[in-house]
Amino acid sequence: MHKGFQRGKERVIEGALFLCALLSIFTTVGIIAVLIFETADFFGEVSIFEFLTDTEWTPLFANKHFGIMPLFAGTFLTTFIAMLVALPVGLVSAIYLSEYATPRVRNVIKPMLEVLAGIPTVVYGFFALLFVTPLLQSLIPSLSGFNALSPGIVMGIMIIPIISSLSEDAMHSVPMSLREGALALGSTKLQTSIKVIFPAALSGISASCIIGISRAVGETMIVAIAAGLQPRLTLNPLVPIETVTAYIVQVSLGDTPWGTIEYKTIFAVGMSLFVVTFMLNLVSFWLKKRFWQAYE
Amino acid sequence: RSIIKIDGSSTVYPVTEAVAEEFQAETKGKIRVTIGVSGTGGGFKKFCTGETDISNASRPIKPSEVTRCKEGKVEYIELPISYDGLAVVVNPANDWAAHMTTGELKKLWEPAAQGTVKKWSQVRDGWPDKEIHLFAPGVDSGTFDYFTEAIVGKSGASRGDYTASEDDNVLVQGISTDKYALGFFGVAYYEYNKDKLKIVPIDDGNDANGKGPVPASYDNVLRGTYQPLSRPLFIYVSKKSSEKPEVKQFIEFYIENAAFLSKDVGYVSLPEEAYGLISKRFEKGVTGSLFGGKGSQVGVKIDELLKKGL
Amino acid sequence: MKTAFKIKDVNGYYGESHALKDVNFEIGAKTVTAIIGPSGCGKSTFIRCLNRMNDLVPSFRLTGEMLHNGTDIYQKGRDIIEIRRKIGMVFQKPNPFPKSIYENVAYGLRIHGIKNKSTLDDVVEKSLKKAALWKDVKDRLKESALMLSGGQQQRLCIARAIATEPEVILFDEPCSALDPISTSKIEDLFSELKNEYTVIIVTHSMQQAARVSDFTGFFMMGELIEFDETKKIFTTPSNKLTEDYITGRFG
Amino acid sequence: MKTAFKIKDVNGYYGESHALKDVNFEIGAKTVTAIIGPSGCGKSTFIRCLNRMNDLVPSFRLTGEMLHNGTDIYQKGRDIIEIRRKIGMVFQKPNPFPKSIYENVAYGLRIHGIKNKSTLDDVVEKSLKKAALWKDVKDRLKESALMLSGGQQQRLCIARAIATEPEVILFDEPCSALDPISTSKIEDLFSELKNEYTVIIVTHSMQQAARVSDFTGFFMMGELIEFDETKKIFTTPSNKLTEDYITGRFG
Amino acid sequence: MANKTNINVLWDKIFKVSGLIVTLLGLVVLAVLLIDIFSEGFSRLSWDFITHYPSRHPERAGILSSLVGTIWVMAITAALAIPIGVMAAIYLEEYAKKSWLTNLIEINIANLAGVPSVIYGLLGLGVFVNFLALERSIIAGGATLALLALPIIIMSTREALRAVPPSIREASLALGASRWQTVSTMVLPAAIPGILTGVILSLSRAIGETAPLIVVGALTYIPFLPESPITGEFPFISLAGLKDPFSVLPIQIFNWVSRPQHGFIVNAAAAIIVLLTITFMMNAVAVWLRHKYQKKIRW
Ligand SMILES: Nc1ncnc2c1ncn2[C@@H]1O[C@H](COP(=O)(O)OP(=O)(O)OP(=O)(O)O)[C@@H](O)[C@H]1O
Ligand SMILES: Nc1ncnc2c1ncn2[C@@H]1O[C@H](COP(=O)(O)OP(=O)(O)OP(=O)(O)O)[C@@H](O)[C@H]1O
Ligand SMILES: [Mg+2]
Ligand SMILES: [Mg+2]
Repeated sequence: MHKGFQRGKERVIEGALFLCALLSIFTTVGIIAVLIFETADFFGEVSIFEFLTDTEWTPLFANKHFGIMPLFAGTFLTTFIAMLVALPVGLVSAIYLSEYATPRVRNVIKPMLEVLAGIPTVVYGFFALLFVTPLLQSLIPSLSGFNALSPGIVMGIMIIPIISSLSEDAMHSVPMSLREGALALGSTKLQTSIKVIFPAALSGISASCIIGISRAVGETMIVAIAAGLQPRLTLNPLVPIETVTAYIVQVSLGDTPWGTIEYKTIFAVGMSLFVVTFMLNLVSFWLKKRFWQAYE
Repeated sequence: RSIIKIDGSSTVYPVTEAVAEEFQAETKGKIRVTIGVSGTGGGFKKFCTGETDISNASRPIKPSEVTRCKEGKVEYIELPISYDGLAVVVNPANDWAAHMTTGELKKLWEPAAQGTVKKWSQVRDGWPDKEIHLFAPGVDSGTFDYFTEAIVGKSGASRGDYTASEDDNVLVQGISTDKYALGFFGVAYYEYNKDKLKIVPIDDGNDANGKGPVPASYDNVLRGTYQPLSRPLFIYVSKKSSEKPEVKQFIEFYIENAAFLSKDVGYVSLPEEAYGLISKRFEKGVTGSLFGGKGSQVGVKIDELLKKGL
Repeated sequence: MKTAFKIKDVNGYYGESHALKDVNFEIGAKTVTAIIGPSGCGKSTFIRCLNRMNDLVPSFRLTGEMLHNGTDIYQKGRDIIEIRRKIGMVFQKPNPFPKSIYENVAYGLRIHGIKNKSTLDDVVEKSLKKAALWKDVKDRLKESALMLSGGQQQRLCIARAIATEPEVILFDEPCSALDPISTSKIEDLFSELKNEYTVIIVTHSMQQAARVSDFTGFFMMGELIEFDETKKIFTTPSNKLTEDYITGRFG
Repeated sequence: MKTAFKIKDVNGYYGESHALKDVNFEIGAKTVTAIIGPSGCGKSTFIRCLNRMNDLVPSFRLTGEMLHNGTDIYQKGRDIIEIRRKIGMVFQKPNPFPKSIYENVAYGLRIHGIKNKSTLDDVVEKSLKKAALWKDVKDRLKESALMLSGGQQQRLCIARAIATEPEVILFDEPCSALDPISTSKIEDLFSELKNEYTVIIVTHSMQQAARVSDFTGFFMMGELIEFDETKKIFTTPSNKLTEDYITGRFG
Repeated sequence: MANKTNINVLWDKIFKVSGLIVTLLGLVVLAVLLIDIFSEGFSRLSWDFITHYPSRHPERAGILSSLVGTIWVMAITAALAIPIGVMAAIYLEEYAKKSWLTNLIEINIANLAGVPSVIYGLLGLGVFVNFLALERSIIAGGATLALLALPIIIMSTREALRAVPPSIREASLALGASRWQTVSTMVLPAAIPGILTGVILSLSRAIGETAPLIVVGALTYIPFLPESPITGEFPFISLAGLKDPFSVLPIQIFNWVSRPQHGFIVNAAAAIIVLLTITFMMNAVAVWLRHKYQKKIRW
C-alpha cells in the first residue's frame, strides 16, 4: 500500500512538473493568440510583401510606409553593440571571478555586479542619454545626440551581470578534478580556464549568452529614451534609430486610437519579432546539438 | 466606498492628478479616485468599454473611437479643461532665429522637407549655413499630431528625420546642448527651463491673433493670441457615470478648480467665461464632441465652440 | 645517484587535522619509488604536495621544506607552472577532460605551444601506445573521453601525463582500475620511464611495489614509518609496523 | 540452488558500438559471482544493466531478457525503483554525495522512510564497521564525505550500499583503491553477505575472484567467453582464451 | 619551450590584472550611476516621502502606494515564478526524454526570454485581466511579471541542474531512491547556488519593469493601499488585497521623470534609491543563501 502511494505520488509530481514545463508553451500560445487576430487584420490591409520589402517605416505619418526592415535594423544594431560590450566583459569577469578571485573577492563583487541587472531600465536610458552620449560625443564629434551606439553600450552594461554571473556559476561547478588535471600538466590558470574549464562549462555559458542576447533584443526603455525613435534602415551606429521594442511601447502608451491600422502595426511588429527570434533560436539550438552535445 | 476610475493621456495627467489630490483632501478620502496613464488612445479604449468613468485626452475624440464608444454603448460628455501651448524653442546661443513665421515652420516640417531642408540657411536667407537639428515629441503623441495639423495642415504630415522622444525633458536636454537645434513641446517645459532655452515667437500672419510674432506665454495662450499653436486638453465623462453622485461631485469640483490647478501644474487655464459654459454643458449633459468626432481642429476659440455647442 | 627530491621536516594539515607528520627522506633521480600504506594514511596528500597540487585545497597547509633539484618547491616566488610542468601527475580518480581522446593527450603539448599537426599525431600515438590504450581507441580518437570505461580513462590519464615528457612523474594508484594485462604493460612503462625520468608511484599492491620499484616508503597515519631500498623493505624491514603490514594475510 | 538472475540473449549497444554480445547465463541466489576480463570488455556495462543503471545513458540500448526472480527487469511497466531498491550497487568510481559522512550512509534508509534517530545511528555504525571505515571516521561523521581519501570514499560507498540491505549487491571493482588490509576486510564482508544476499563483483584481480567467488564469468570484447564454478575456471577452464587470460604473467 | 612557458605565464599575469580591471569596469559604471542618483535624490529621502501619496507638489509627493504595490507585486511574482520555473526546469532536465516536444519547449523558452516586455503586458491583459477575469489587479500584474521572469529562471536552473555530476544521480538512484527523491534531496540542493543566481537576475529585471504593467492596468495615481494581508479576525491573513488596483515604483518614477518641474526629477531619483534598496534587500537573501550553499559543495 505504501508503495502504491509512493508511486502515485511520483506520478502526481511528474505530472505537476510537466505542467509547469508546458506552461511555457501555453505562454507562447497565449502570446500568439493575443497577436494573431490583429496581425491578420493588419495584413488584410497591408501586403506582406510591402511589409517585408519596403525600406521605410512611417505608419504614423500622413504618408504611410509599412516596411519592417528599419525597425529590425535598429534592433539588430543595438543588440549587436550590446553584445560587443557584454560578451567580452561578461566572460572575462566570469573567468576572473571563478578562477582567479579569492572566494572573498568573488562573494563581494558578484552580488555587486548583479545590482547592475536590477537598476530600472528608465535609469539606464537617462544614463545613456545624459552621460554616455555626451562622453562619446567628445570622442566622436559626428555622433548625434540620439544614436544606437550609446544605448547599445549601456544595454551591454546592463547585460554584463547576466553573462558574468550565470557563466561564473557554470564554471564554478566544473569539478575540481579537471582543474587539477590541467594544472598538473603545467597549464597556467589562464590556459586551464580557457582550454578546459570554459569548454566544460560551455552549456551554461552559452545559455547565459542566449539569455543576454534575448534581453538585448527585448529591451525597451533604454532604446526608447536614448536611441531617438527614428526608424531608419542603417547599420551606422552614430545616427538615431528605432528598435522594434521601442516602437511597440511608443505606440502602446501613446495617443494613437485603438483599433486603427496604425495601432495594429504593433501586433504585426511584435509577431514578426517573435517569429524572427524563434527562427534564430531554432538555428542556435540546432548548432548546439550539432557541435557541442558530444562532449557534455 | 466607491472608486472613480480615470485613465488616458499623460499630458492631461498632471491636471487631473492635482484635481484628484485636492478632491481627496476635501472629501477626506471618502471617495477614491484612481488615475492611469495609458495614453489618449489606451484611455479611450477602456473608456469606450465602460471600464473607466473619465478619460483624459490631449486631443478630441477621433472617428474610430467614436465608433468604439457607440459599440460599447458609452455616451460621453466632452469637457475642455485647459490649454496647452506648444512652444517653439532654440538654444540660448542661437542669435539669429529671433522669430519665425508659420510659413517658415511649414517649410521646415512638411514631408517634402525631409532630406532637402537641412540647413538653417534654407529656412530664411541670412541664417547660418549650418545643419539644423530638429527635436519634437514622438509621432505617436497628441502634441505632434496637433503641431502637424496646425502648421502643415494635415495631421501626421511631417518629415520623419527629426529626433523624437516621448519625454519632453529629453527634448529640453537635447536642445539646451545643441546650438543648431530647434524643437517644440508643451510650454510648461519651457517655463521650467527658461535658463536653458530660448523661445521663438511665432507670426501666423493674422493680425487678429496679435500683430507680428507672438511668443508662447501663459498670457498669450490665454488671450488666444498665440495661434495656431495653442490646443485645448480634455476630459471625457461617461454619461452613465456622470449620473453617479460621486462622479458628479468630482466633475463639478474639477470644473471649479481647473483654472487654478492647471496653472499650478504648468498649463494655461481657459478663459474665465469658458468654465461657466463647461459647467453648463456638464449640467445639461450634452453628449458628443465639439469637434464633430474628427479629432483636432486648429485655430478654434474654445469659448465660441462651447457657446455653439450648448 | 643524484637526488631528485629532498623532503625535510614536512608537516601537512587539513585545517586542524594533521595529515603528514614530520616526513623526512630523499628520492633519487631516475629511480622508481613506491609509496605504500593503508588507505587514508596520507599517501595522496604527500604525493600531491610534490607538485603543489594541494595548493588548490584551501584548508591545506604545509610546513617544512621540499627540495626538488636543490631548490624548495614551496619557496616564495617559485614559478608553480614550471614546477608542475616538470613534475607531471596521474591522479587517483581518473579525470579525463570533456574533450576528445586525441585532444586529451594533445592538451599538454598544445599549451606548451606545439601546434604542428604531425608532431602532435606522433606524440598522441606514442603516448597512447605506451599507456597500452592505443589498440582500444585508435579508431575513435575523435570520440569523447568520457565514454571510455573506467580502466580506459585511467590509461588515458597516464598517456596524457607522459605526453609532455616531464622530469618527474607522480602516479597515484595508476593501476587500480586495470586488469592484469594492462597492469603489466603499465609496469613495463615504469621500467622504461626510469631510464630518463624520476617515477614515484603510490600503490596499494605490495606485489606491484616489489616488482617495479627501486625504493619504497611506508606511510602510516601520516608518518613515514620506513624508507629504504625495496629489496630491503620486502625482505628485512627494520620496523615492526612495516613487517606487519607487508606480511599481512594478503601479499 | 535458486536462480537469482537469468540472462538471455542480451545484447547491449552504445549508439553504434556493440558493447555486449549475446550474453547468456544464470546467476545463483546467495552466491558470490565474480566478473573478470580485460579493461573495456564490457564488465561495467553488464553489471550496470542488472539494475537498469544504463537507462541513464541516453545512447545505450539493450535487447534480450534479464530475468530477476523470474521476471524480466526490462519488462514494460516494471517499477524501476523497486528493482534498484532490491539490487544495490557500488560504482567503479567512488561517488559520495556532497553531504556529511553520516548522511551518506543514512541516505538510503531515509528515502525508505526510516526516521528514527537511533535506528539510523545503529545502521550507520554497523554499515561503516562492515565496510571497514568506522575506525577512520567515527570522530568525524559530520564532516563532508568529499574530504575523504580515495580509498575511504570507496569504502563509504560500500557502507552506503549495504546499509539498505538489498537482495542483491553489485560491486564494480570495490577494492581497486584499497590497501590489502581493507581489501581483506571487504572480502570478509562478501563471504558474510552471501549468507543472505546475492553478490556480484566485477574485479580485475584474479586472486580476489579466486578467493571470494563461487562462480566466475569471463568477458572479452563484450562476449561472455566462459561462465562456471570458480574452482573450475581457475583450474580447468574449458576455453583457451580464459586459460590464457588467467595464466597471464600476473596471477 | 621554456620561452613559450614564460610567455604563457606572462599572459596569465596580464589576465590576472586586466581581468580584475574589466570586472571592476562594471562596478565603476555602477558607482557612477549610484553617485549620480544619490546626489540627486538622497536629500529627498525621508519618512514623509515614503509615507505620502502622490501629489502635484513635488515636495509633498510620496511613494506610499507605489512602494506597497511594488512589494505586493514582487511577492506574487516571486511566489509564482520561482516554484514554477524551478519545477519546469526540473522536468526538462531530470524527467523529460528527448522528444520533439521537449526540444520545442526548450527552444520556446529561449525564445520567450527575448519577447519584449510590452508583449507580456498584452498577454497579461488578454489572459489574466480579461480571460481569467482577475481585473486590473495586483494578482494580474504579479502573474504577468512572473511569466516575464520565468524563462530566465528556467534556463539558469536547468544549467545549474546540469552541472551536478551524473554520478550523484546514479548513486542515489542505485539506492532505490525515486527520481523525485533523488532530485529533491541530492540534485536540487547541489544546484541551489545556480538557481538563486537566476532568481536574482530575473526578479531584478521584473522589479524594474514599467511598460507591461501599464498595459495590464497599473495606475499612476492611487491614493489608497490594497487591503492589508493581515487582518484582525481569524485567520488573520487575507488575500483580498490581491484583487485591488495598484501602482508600482517604476511607473511612478517614469511619470516623474517626464514632468517639467525639477522637483519631480529629484523625487524620481529618490524613488529609484528606494527601488534599488528593495532590489538589494530582495537579492541579499538570495545572495546569502547562495553563498551558504556554494561553500558547502566543491566537487
Ligand atoms: N557511455 C558510453 N558511451 C559509449 N561507449 C561507452 C560508454 N561507456 C563505455 N563505453 C565503451 O564500451 C566498452 C565497454 O565499457 P565498460 O565500461 O563496460 O568496460 P569495463 O569492462 O568495465 O572496463 P574497465 O575494467 O576498464 O572498467 C568500452 O570499449 C567503452 O569504451
Ligand atoms: N581535502 C581534504 N580535507 C580534509 N581532510 C582530507 C582531505 N583530503 C584528505 N583528507 C584526509 O587526510 C587523510 C589522508 O588522506 P589521503 O588522501 O592522503 O590518503 P591516502 O593515503 O591517499 O588514502 P587512499 O589510499 O585511501 O587514497 C585522510 O584521513 C583523509 O580523510
Ligand atoms: Mg589516495
Ligand atoms: Mg568498468
